Amino acid sequence: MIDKTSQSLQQAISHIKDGDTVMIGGFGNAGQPSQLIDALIEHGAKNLTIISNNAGNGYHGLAALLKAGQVDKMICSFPRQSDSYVFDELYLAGKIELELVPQGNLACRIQAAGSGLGAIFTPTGYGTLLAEDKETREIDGKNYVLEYPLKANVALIKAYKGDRWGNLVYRKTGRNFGPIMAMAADLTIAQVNETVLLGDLDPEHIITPGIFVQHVVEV
Amino acid sequence: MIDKTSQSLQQAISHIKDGDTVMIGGFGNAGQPSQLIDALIEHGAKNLTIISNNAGNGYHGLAALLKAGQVDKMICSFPRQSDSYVFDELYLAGKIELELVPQGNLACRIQAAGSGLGAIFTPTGYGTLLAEDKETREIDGKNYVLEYPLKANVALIKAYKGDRWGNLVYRKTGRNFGPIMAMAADLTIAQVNETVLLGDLDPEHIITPGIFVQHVVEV
Amino acid sequence: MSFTARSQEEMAKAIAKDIPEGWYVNLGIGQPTQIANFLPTDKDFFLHSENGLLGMGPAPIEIEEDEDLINAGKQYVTLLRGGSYFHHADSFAMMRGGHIDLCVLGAYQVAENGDLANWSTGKKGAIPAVGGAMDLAVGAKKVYVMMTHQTRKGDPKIVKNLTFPVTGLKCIDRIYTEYATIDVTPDGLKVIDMVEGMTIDDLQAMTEAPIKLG
Amino acid sequence: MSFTARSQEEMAKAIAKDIPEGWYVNLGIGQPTQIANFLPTDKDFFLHSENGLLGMGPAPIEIEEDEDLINAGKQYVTLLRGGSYFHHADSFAMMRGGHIDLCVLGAYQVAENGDLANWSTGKKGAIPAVGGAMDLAVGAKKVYVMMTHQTRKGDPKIVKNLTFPVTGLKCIDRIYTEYATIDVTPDGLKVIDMVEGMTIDDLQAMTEAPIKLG
Repeated sequence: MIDKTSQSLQQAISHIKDGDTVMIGGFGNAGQPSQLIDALIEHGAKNLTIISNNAGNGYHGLAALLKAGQVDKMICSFPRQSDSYVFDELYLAGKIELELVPQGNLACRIQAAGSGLGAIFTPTGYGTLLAEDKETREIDGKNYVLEYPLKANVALIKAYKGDRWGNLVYRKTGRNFGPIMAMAADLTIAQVNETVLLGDLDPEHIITPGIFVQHVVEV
Repeated sequence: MIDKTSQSLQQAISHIKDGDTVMIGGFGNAGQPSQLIDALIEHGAKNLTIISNNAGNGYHGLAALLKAGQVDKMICSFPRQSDSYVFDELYLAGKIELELVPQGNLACRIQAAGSGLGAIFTPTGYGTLLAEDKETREIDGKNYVLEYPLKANVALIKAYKGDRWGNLVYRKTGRNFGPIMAMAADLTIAQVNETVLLGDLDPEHIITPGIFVQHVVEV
Repeated sequence: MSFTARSQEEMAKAIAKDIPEGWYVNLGIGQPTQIANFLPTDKDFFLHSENGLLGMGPAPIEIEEDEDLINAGKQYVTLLRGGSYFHHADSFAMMRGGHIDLCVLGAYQVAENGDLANWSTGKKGAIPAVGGAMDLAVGAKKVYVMMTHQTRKGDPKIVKNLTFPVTGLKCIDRIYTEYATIDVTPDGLKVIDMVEGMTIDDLQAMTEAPIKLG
Repeated sequence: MSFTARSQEEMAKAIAKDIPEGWYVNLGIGQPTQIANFLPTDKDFFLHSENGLLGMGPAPIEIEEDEDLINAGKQYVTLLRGGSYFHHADSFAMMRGGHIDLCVLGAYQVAENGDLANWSTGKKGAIPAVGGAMDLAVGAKKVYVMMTHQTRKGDPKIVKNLTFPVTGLKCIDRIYTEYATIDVTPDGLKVIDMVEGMTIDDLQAMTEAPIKLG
């Protein structure tokens, strides 16, 4: 019997190695896998590259991970926020590398990785600083920038319910990056509010099929 | 009040013009919008390009549309079947053009159109006759073919339930191409088994948000 | 004759009045968010928020605030009957695939050809952030700007050429400021509305790029 | 000593035995479909069908056949508890994105370097059809072929170079025929199993490409 549910956050997170690229779901607090991030801090893996929409708020969650010195590079769309104190300080001190990616390109590059595409011509960013030195092409009278897939060793996401096959459903705008990050990582760990029995999730309503998920941890 | 539901198949279909590119959902009989196809035959629009996975079975549905002489070109992945009599005859007589597209590329090109991408590097078809004369590129040690989006003037799809805002849910494997074709056409017409009141479809379960749908017809 | 600037509320009202029923609309973070307050409630407008919802409703009462139901500005919102949730790739497909009828954005500068600058002031040492700005600029069928006519220091924001970093090229269709509504056309900037008492010369004096009555 | 070819059923059994519990598996149309019948029912195997389902179960009894629940071969199937439905782009993302552990396909020819031909005989005037063949060939982590060792006319199907049109290049990991199981390796074709009584020379006589014991 395959059972992807796990009682232990630490055990699930133990697969992360120094130098890994880790995707972290969430947009603001919605869909942020806070307990998994805390477990990653406890785990202590270093020299990480983090792919996430933001770069942490206040001193908890992703900000705490940065503060702990575990992150070499952020790939994100919106690092600077009113309370991104930790990132701001590290960035201004030159202690963290930043790859700034327009939000739609971020989503699309993650989806491209999960879908096995080699690269995509995207309309966003053409003619801007964020497309500097990138290949461009005019197709049907419109200009596009060539962007490459964003993959990860591990994705940490938050879902609402999950079952032992790894099927997931989300809650409201907490869905955000979860479904596409799950596709783009070698190993996806989902923290869920509730683990349910196999068959309790309607097959028509499952948002992330279990094939994209390796561990489900109820928190 | 916006009400995309319509009582009349003919009225919904009347937007199709001679020379249009029309996507038709379905894989086998599952998700095939038979009544919309019949209405298109009655409507009589000519010189159509049809994008659909197959090229018709027996003498009904898409096969009947071909038989009626309304189609100049088929873009599909699997035209030849045990009962694709009509297509076979037209093709062998040189009366219909065929663009054969691997099924995953078909899906991916339709999704790319709906998502506003200019082109995609796909792994499928590299080194085969179906990639002849196409641009290729090695990316990270793997070979890819450059493929362009597939758009349509109109998409005809079948869903299970729909509401007046155009939100749709599907039934089992009848979902197949519906959600992505709805995204890739200027005008999407969905035949549904049942129109329901606004709010009856759970916002977590809606598969095609109404933004991608212009007409919903209960059949 | 003298003239008075319209208030932010009046600008929001003016924009709301120009939105036809049934449009799919994305209202950018900041000032444009207010436009929602002036859309007639007896008609159907479809508000999209790029973090993954369509059919966005007004802010909830405090007791009904839900951490999992926020808009792109990370404010608590509600969902109307008929609304839906989806993931980020689908959400940006709506935007970039040309399915959104209108996006209204704030701006630092708009050039006479419709170029937009709204994501970075280009200051050295500033921490950059772009979010969905570049996607919103290029994706929607129409893109309007809602902004003050000039900077606080009195510099023009409607310019011949951008001096701030580009967000998107030739992407703006119309500009609403506290003094005027201006269409970006192939023939240049055309003023289609001005506050009472204002002349085209008054407006031109505050505008670097050439304008004419539309 | 004489040898007897294994039956299709025995081939299917042999392949089923080689699939570890928990693998995500796509069984191609035709012969490979039978493999499902020999997967132990007390273990979890995840069958994917590219028309949009995961967790595919056996054929239903006739009265429960459902037009909307078919597999890629357009046969009626069922869905196991824990299964799910999804659209075609997501389904091929599973395949092309490398999420499927194993795909088992039929074939016209396999070359010693793992090139596969299974979509077209290349006959002039034939009506082509490709379906998901090319996606299945390049997408899965491992791709096995299940086929007869020779054509009906007795021509070898395991060849030095394909003479039929290519489906995918260097994509095959293993070949199961009625006589043997052969791994495609960087060092050439290695026979890992043969029917009783068969020698490597017997097998080589039916095989164009050089083979050796693995």
